[in-house]
Amino acid sequence: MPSLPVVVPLIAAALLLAARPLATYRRTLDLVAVGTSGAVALILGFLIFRTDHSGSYWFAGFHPAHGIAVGIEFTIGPLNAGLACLGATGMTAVMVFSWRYFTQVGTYFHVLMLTFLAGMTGFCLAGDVFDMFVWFELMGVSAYALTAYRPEERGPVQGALNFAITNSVGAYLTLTGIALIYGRTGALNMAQIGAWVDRHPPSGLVTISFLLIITGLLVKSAIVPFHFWLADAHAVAPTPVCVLFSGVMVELGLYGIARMYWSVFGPGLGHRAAVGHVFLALGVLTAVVGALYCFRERHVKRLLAFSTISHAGVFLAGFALLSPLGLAGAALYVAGHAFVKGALFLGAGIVLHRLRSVNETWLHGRGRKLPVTGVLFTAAALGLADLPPFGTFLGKGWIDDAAEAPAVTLILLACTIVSAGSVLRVAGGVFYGLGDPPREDERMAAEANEETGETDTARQRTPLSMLAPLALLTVAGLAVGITAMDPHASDALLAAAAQFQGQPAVKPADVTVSSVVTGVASAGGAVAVGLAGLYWRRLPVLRSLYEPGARGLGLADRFQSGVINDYVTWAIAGLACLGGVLAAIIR
Amino acid sequence: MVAWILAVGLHGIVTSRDLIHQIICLVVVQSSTYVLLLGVGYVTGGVAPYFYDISQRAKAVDPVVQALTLTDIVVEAAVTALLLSFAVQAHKRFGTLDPHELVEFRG
Amino acid sequence: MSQRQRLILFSVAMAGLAACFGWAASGLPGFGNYPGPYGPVILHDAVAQTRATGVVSAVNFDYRGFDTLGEEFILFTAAAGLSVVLRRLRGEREREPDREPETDNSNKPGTSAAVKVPALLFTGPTVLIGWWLASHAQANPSGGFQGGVTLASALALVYLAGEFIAFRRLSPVMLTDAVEAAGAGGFAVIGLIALAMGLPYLDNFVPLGTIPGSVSSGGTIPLISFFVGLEVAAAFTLIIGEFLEQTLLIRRGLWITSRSSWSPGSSPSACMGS
Amino acid sequence: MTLMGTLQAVILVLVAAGALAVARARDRVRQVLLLSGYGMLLAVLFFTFQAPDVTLSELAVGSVALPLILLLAIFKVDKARDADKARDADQARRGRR
Repeated sequence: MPSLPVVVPLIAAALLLAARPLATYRRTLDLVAVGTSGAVALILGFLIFRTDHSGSYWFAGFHPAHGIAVGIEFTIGPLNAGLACLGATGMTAVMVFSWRYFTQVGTYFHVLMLTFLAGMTGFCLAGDVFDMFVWFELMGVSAYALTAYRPEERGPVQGALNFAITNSVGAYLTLTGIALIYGRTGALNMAQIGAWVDRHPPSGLVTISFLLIITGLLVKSAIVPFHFWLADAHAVAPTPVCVLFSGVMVELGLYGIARMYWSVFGPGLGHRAAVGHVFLALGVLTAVVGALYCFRERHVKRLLAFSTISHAGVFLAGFALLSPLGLAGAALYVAGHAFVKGALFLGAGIVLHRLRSVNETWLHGRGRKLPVTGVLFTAAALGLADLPPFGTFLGKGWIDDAAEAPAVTLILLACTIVSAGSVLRVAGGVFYGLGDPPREDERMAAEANEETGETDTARQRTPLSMLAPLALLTVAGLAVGITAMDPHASDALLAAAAQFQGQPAVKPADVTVSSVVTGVASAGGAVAVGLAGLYWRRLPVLRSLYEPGARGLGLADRFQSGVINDYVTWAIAGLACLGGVLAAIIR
Repeated sequence: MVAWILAVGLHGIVTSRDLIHQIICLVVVQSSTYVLLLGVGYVTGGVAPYFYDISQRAKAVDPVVQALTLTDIVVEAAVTALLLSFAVQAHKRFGTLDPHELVEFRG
Repeated sequence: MSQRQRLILFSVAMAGLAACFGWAASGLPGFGNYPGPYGPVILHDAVAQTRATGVVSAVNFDYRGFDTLGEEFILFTAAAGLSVVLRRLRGEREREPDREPETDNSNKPGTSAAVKVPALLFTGPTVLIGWWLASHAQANPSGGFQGGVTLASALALVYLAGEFIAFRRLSPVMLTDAVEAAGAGGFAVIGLIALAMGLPYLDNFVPLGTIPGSVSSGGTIPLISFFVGLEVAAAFTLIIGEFLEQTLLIRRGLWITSRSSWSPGSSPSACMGS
Repeated sequence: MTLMGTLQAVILVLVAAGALAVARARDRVRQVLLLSGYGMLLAVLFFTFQAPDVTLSELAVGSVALPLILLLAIFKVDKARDADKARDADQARRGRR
């Protein structure tokens, strides 16, 4: 049973490829893909509730011999099964969305999506470091190919190259770390390595293995300075795919880091608060950088991608607090974020489908003919700004409670305000024509023309199969928050987080007044920032401080240069710094 | 030794002005993992783990790392082939293989 | 960043990383002192548990068969992705109006007999070796993967000996896709059969045989190895075929547009000399 | 040091030199040929590591299949460039007329 979430999509992918001659029966393919991902989501949903005791599953029936794991283990807990389920649910919505999104599509899109799904679930459930690496690579290879799905344009090719090379370097460093730790412990099973590490004093080997293993995950989860590839890839991947990239894949990287820390390396690093502080600092830095880039971006998909980077920082900060409350908050935030961010990308996809552009400036006011999409997009943007009762507000509230540091709370609040404010600026400008109409210069018109879109002709009507997933995801974002406010649900989540960390459950989490206030303040601030972004020309103070696309551009561009060489250099530099800091702490 | 191969490969990726060259350097980077894996599983004086014509009690090297390396080699072949197809496309779209000139996106 | 800045930053960082490596390596046992316990346990149990004398194959296809499943699908996905990226290109090229329609193959420079004859002679043995490798996983240092790659190179030899047309006739895209899907899917289905029998996924449900290392021993190991061989051979044929086709299309295009600039020395067959 | 140990040390040094040679070669075709040789060196190293399985794979992939694919890609790219040049020259000639 636990093997099915991985195997079923794989077999479906093989079947679809074998059935390529039948590719004319487009609906059959769609049905198979939707059915498969839906079934996977159901199985995973079942697993979440079934295995709250011991979730070990040994492949090929090789149970540990002489106390040593000889086979491959799947460890199914509520958190990782839940994350995988989130991925499968997102996949289902996306497959329904793409039903009418692509005018012309072979079986390859479905095949790649299904292998991507199998990679995600396998990565989530694996209890063996090398197995985790294998599914991580499958997820990666599918993702590279999906990014380059429209190779007749320049952007996708460049985005896929940057994505693939940066991530491959990270993945090989991960493998190096696995080899190092295997060379000493002679084990690949996570629990077993963890037990070994627990018995021995912290050492350089353990520290550096940990660092190298999480390198690939840091790259995948776009933590500064490993993040550069993300915006390039997310801006160009087909919009339905972006939903999964932003909503799930980035979070999977973070999950991997948390898993490595809690199941394997935590004791070896001494469970020291200082280690947590390093990651907290990284998370806060990522949140700030993502928010700033988000604010100055005009390409809607890229803007959403930078907002994902900012949120990834917040999630990392939640994990880095090393407490069940912080982790539970991050998990809840991840779920809430995945739904609203997915909805935002689908909204952008509808805009691209109907208006054939994702340039915010060009689109100004042109989205008025998409009222339903506009309302849903705006609602999701407010969800991104932590407006109660979206799931995001409570997750963020728990992280704030766990942080117990006003400075962290304030910085993260500011980041959310700025990034969500930018999204609201898009919503207001595109769908309601708020703000001053932009000056249409030649360059912009040329850029708008370059956006050939993923679909052939602009349609007169948005198909229901595209609106329904958008609506469903937005509602799901609300439902997550409302469910989590129920004391039973929040206690269960907190217990799951404590179980994941191997810690005793602590005081139950509540909906505190401060979290509601923070959420409302955050949404209010975001609206203010959005309006300021729209009306900045009328505000002389702002005008002198902020000219979008003019000031600070050179410096920002120099970092986000689009050159692979730079990205890899930054990643190595970040790795060396992180290694130095960890060495200083452990010694 | 492993660090040397890794460093040489990474240096190639960082300084290269040619995508295909970068991809080959990525292959070099990955080859460092094979050497490391097989190196950590080696047992001095051990034989290859095949017991067709030798006693099963003979001292043998670790079979697990060999299986892992095999998997690793397949991953390498797959990723390299995919990357090359991107490079071919990039050449078609941009007319160059210099990563500095593939700049659809900046900032 | 300028090249110089990048180099400086990289050098400093790499020095730091190398120091980290050194720190980590100091914790490893010395070279040749693998501490176990994973390997020794497998070495101890493998022959008794799987009746396979090739322990690496036993690990690959049985103990850690699930890894191999993932690995096969990585190859599968890469081949599918490659088709997406390169076939688009091909379709486009075929639609390009300024190109003359595909004409007679006599335009194409043939391969010289000096290459043709040995290549043809080698094809048969290569197929044999590939087949042998793929079917003896349980006993010898071999297995589906090596066998598959060897089979794919046999097809490349066919290309060398004859022409691309023969290569394509032997490996039409639809068939390659189907074989690839059958290989990868077959592997996954074998695991599923075990599941249907109430065993854990990928459990070795076929009778193991009595003589360790013989062709009929090892239970599912030779079976899985066979499917892996199928998948790998098809995937590599597909990958090589796609790139060959790219090269040939360009070659033909070039041949038509400017006959004078053609240089026979750089034909793809030259690459086989390596 | 045993005979095996000496052999391994020698080949390790060769592999290190090979990696450097591959990464530093600037001409694409030469680099691929070097990569093929590097693959063979690695295969020999793996053989001394008592890993015949991996040796076979590395020979098949590292020194035959990958270089083959790489060369095909390089020819494709170079030919495309030549074709463009030829077309440009052609157009220039026509333009003059």
